[in-house]
Amino acid sequence: MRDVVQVRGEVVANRRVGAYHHLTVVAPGVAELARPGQFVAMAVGGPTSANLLRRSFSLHRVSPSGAYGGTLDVVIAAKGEGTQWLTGLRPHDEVDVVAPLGRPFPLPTEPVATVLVGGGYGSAPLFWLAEVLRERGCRVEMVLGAASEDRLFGVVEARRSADGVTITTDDGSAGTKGWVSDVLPEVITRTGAAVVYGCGPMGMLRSITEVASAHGAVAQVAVEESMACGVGVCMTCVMPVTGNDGLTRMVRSCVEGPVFRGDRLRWDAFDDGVCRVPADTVGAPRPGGH
Amino acid sequence: MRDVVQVRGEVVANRRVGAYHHLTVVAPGVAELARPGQFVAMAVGGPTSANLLRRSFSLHRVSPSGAYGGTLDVVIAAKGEGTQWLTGLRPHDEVDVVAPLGRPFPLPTEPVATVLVGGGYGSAPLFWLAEVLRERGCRVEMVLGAASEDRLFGVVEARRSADGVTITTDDGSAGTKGWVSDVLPEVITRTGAAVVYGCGPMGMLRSITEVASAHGAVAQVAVEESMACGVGVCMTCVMPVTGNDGLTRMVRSCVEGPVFRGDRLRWDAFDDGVCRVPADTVGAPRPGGH
Amino acid sequence: MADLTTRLGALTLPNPVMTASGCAANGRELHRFFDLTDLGAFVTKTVMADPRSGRPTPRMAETSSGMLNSIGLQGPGIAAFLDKDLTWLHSIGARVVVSIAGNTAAEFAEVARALASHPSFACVVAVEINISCPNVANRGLVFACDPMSSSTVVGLVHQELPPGTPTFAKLTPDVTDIVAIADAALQAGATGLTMINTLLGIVIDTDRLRPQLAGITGGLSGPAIRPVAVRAIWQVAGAMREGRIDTAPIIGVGGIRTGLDALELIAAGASAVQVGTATFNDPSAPRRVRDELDAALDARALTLADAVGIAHRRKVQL
Amino acid sequence: MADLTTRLGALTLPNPVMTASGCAANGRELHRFFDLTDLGAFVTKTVMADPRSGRPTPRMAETSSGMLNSIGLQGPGIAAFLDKDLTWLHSIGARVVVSIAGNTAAEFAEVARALASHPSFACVVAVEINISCPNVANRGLVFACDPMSSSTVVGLVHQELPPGTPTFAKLTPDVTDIVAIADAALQAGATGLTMINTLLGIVIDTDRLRPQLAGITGGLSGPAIRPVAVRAIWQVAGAMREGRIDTAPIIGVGGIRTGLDALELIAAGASAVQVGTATFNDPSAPRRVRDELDAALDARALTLADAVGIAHRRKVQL
Ligand SMILES: Cc1cc2nc3c(=O)[nH]c(=O)nc-3n(C[C@H](O)[C@H](O)[C@H](O)COP(=O)(O)OP(=O)(O)OC[C@H]3O[C@@H](n4cnc5c(N)ncnc54)[C@H](O)[C@@H]3O)c2cc1C
Ligand SMILES: Cc1cc2nc3c(=O)[nH]c(=O)nc-3n(C[C@H](O)[C@H](O)[C@H](O)COP(=O)(O)OP(=O)(O)OC[C@H]3O[C@@H](n4cnc5c(N)ncnc54)[C@H](O)[C@@H]3O)c2cc1C
Ligand SMILES: Cc1cc2nc3c(=O)[nH]c(=O)nc-3n(C[C@H](O)[C@H](O)[C@H](O)COP(=O)(O)O)c2cc1C
Ligand SMILES: Cc1cc2nc3c(=O)[nH]c(=O)nc-3n(C[C@H](O)[C@H](O)[C@H](O)COP(=O)(O)O)c2cc1C
Ligand code: FES
Ligand code: FES
Repeated sequence: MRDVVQVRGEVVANRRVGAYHHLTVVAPGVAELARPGQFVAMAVGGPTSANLLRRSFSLHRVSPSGAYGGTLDVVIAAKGEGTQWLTGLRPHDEVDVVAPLGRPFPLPTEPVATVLVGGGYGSAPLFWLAEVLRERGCRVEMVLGAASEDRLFGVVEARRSADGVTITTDDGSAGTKGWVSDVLPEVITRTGAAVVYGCGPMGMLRSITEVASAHGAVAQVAVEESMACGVGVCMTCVMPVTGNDGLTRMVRSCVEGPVFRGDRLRWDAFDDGVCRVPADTVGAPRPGGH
Repeated sequence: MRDVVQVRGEVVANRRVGAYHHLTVVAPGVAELARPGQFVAMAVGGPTSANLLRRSFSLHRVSPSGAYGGTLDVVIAAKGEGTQWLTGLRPHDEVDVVAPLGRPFPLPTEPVATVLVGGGYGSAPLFWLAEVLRERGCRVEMVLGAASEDRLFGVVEARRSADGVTITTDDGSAGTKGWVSDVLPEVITRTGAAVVYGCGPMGMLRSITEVASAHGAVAQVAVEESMACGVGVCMTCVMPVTGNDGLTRMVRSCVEGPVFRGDRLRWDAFDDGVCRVPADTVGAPRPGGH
Repeated sequence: MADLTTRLGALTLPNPVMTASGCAANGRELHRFFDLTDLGAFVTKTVMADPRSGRPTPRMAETSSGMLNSIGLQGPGIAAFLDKDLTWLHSIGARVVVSIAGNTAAEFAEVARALASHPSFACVVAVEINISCPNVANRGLVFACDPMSSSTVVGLVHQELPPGTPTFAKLTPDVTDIVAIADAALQAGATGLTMINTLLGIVIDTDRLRPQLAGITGGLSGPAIRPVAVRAIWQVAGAMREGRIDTAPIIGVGGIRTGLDALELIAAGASAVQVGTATFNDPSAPRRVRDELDAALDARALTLADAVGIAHRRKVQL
Repeated sequence: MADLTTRLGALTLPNPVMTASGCAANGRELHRFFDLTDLGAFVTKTVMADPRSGRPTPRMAETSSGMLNSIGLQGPGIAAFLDKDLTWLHSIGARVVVSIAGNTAAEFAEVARALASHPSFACVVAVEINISCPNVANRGLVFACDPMSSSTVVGLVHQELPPGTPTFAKLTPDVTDIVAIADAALQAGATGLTMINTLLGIVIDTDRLRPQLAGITGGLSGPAIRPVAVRAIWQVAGAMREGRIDTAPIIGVGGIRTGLDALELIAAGASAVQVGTATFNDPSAPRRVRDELDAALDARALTLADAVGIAHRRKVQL
């Protein structure tokens, strides 16, 4: 059975939401296969484009059939050429999508308490995750953080999807002034959460992992590394991850991720925008070597 | 005084006309400077485009100020990536234009009879030329030819702009079956034309020139050669033209043309899609090479 | 349906379209998008003797109509490759071209030896010798930048393979005279040539004002480089036609995105083609290119064999 | 307004942005779009001793994010150039870099001699020696593909110019080792280097199935090749920093379309930059690039001098 589709999607809606754009695309076949934490890779620039590489976005929501056939939703921050092109799309414009990609958030087998932490547009996949968790009887608390109020995504939706919501902003323009890691210990303690799900910048994922570990919870984090293909064939998106056998390997975050157990990621390798190959990685360069 | 402008134009209308698209673009400042026979160079593909080179089109018409400010009109045959992009534009889309470029059709100082011959979209600049000529008291006959009826442009407009119109198509789907050169001798003879203006494929321009010369008329033809810049800086658009001094030089058709006196073009150099450098050209390669 | 059959020396393939090494992993991922047996052959990611972690990240930078990569030949090593990847490719019935490399000429031979002795060698239709990689013994100079090193590697690999195994030496375009390297590889016994590997490039991150790739330099690929690939193929095929070097089949690679792009490389002299970076844009690209090439040949009433090198015969005499 | 002043050896220019030879004709055409004196310098189309018709057409092919050209150094010859073009450039007050070439080393010298003795030589701030052109005496091999030919030409030109005239040898990237060529040019007395000229390429017309350019091969330029230009500059600037070759100013060229593109080449080691093919897309590109570079430096609180080679200092130590 096919677990991924490639379709020429049609834009249904493109709405501005704070600092982001919320894009809805008709993409038949995706919803049936997708689970929260997976992502979509979209081609950008149209037929004359100089930008060859697809752009990846967390699936915010999917719906198997609506007025227009199956749709998917993504939340996009306009940054470089590709995201500017995508956020400039109008209804009826076409966009080629490949989805769903990557491994979804693993779901607990027991109805445990959970905390879902999103940084900026990183909250996009969490509302759908929250619904799925609550269907399984899990308690869901959400913590949404961002630099400023306009960079928070989904505060209203959070109140609907979660049993409790905590907001932080770096500048204090909404919620508690500070970082998600400042409030997270209290939320975990209060709810007795067994799993903390995180999506957002790498630095945030690292501190979520640290806080979760310190409080006896498991962190499941969705990472973001530059991806050339999104489907596992190029090896650009790798990061050092420790496997069940205790060995570290450079694994592809597009197919073995984007969701990893936080304590399996070799956070020590990430620094200043670079991720080094830890010396104990399988096949790491030897002195004098490659 | 500036004789050319570069402006970010806005599409006002894009209508299908037979096999072509008739595009109207708001481009302030162009109309005031432009004369029939000149052309516009348009950038294609938008900000992420892999197509760097501008596409050139004869100015079909300009209007100094309308409901939208000054506009220009062009008639485009969708062919490759650039023209497909242009003909896919919608109202309010932007397109960067540089215009007017090149030398216009020279106008007779006396009110002589003229014949205007257009092949395919080559008729686009001729209606405006016809108006200007009639303002000067010149008699204007038009001959429009194309492969088939849908590839004729402006038959209705021709009847308005000219004192007489003859149509030819290769397949006989409209007018006389045959080529413009088949009917041209009769038209020149009947009207006593002193000047024949031509715009269309190179083969047609060559036969117009031959027929005109044979009937004692001067041919003024607007050529089409691949242009990388359109403004005279790249030297890609050259062709061998004999100057007043009788010497042949490789001259730029974008600045010294696109209109040339037909008998000045070295037709002997054109063959099978290539234009050779005649051996007597100034600076031609000597045996042993340059 | 045009006749797409192609001959590469003694090897006949049902069609000329392949994946490019390193742009299709070892098959499983693309098999989700199309059946790999639809291709003329599947080319594996270059494999070396031992497992390799590859380089730090960032490993990629997008460029105008292309990209830079600095993967650093990450891979599982030949033993794991044979048992897991090649065995799987064999099981689905793919025709496989195995790309091999080494830090030294001896390592190339070691990899070839292991390959030839594995049961799944049965599915291997050819070996691609990726000499566009650094030679540790020669100050890291790329093997394919030097005719001597190129011929040493090709010679040693040949000794390890069953006689008659088709081999293709993969050349880098970053040389003053690619015909000289092609000549050296063919003299040393290569069945044919694969051209081209990536061009060496650098992108500067203009925010951090330092190289965007952790490894500083990377390989430039994609449509941006297609004219360089066509030129390299043209020059080498031209030298063959003029009898300056031995005649041998060429596999063209570099910037193919559409069937017409493939036709460019074929008309310049390639008997088969590989689709690399375009696969990142469209995971179905290799199969789509095959279908588009088929249609393009049909429209021109040509077979694949007619089209190989046709541009040399049709070139304008000035 | 960032301080855009740049120093190229003894030469100081108010800003680092120039046109690229052959992409701006000899000035009159672009002067319709912006004032040429706004640029750091205006670089003329390469001029040779005699008038040249250049090659047959088609002379161009568009490529993905670039183009091929085969103009064949069309030009009026040095005498007409001096009397008409250089004199006009002088009259408008432009700072001019004159690009010269020859079919033989002696022709280079002849052109330099004529140039130096003309009254308008006063407006010439530097001479660019375009050694990326074919050497008739050496089987048409491009001068800059061979260290010996490169140094001969540079040496001969220097003898003809007043002492202290800044000269820049323009290098081709189509070589195995560009540092070796740079070294030869500098040893022979060049003040600095211009990098890079176009890459050799071919496009096949897939309708006619023959090379699209009448001259078969052409030079590949535009954003497509920027990573190759940045790499060439990085390698040569790196060799200078490591003391492997003499330190000298570099003028960067290749694929610049925006101010950030210019900043890439500057950060890699270029003290000035030239805008070529982008001018065909936007006739105001050279001046726009200057303004965008200005803004980009301002945003980073850097002067131009700070930015030159900054990526070497900031590169990550792995
Ligand atoms: C699994 C995953 C999920 C993501 N989800 C979202 C989301 O929901 N909303 C959102 O706004 N963004 C998301 N991103 C980030 C988004 O992919 C990048 O912002 C985007 O690719 C940048 O493209 P650009 O053309 O604007 O930037 P440019 O800088 O021009 O991109 C240049 C190249 O780098 C790649 N690149 C640059 N930044 C990133 C990045 N952060 N991650 C991956 N590739 C990158 C691009 O894909 C492109 O190939 C996600 C990334 C990943 C890997
Ligand atoms: C002075 C002049 C006036 C023209 N007027 C018209 C007009 O009124 N209507 C119209 O439909 N077409 C006109 N053309 C032709 C038009 O410019 C080309 O059809 C168009 O450039 C093709 O672009 P493309 O992207 O569709 O084709 P592609 O084949 O993809 O173009 C590739 C490259 O070749 C160049 N090129 C290809 N064909 C031509 C050509 N015939 N002339 C110049 N450059 C070419 C393109 O500009 C581009 O750089 C005119 C050309 C010139 C020189
Ligand atoms: C991400 C990536 C990884 C590559 N890895 C290899 C490799 O392992 N071995 C090899 O011979 N070529 C490798 N290449 C080069 C390609 O096989 C191909 O020669 C080159 O990319 C040009 O083709 P393209 O423009 O179609 O990509 C790689 C290219 C890319 C983009
Ligand atoms: C049409 C054209 C003509 C050129 N003519 C010359 C020339 O006469 N002399 C020269 O040194 N370089 C010439 N070049 C090369 C450019 O100066 C420049 O080195 C190259 O195009 C790379 O820069 P770009 O990518 O900005 O165009 C020419 C380039 C083009 C596109
Ligand atoms: S993005 Fe290509 S392997 Fe992950
Ligand atoms: S098109 Fe560039 S000089 Fe004419």
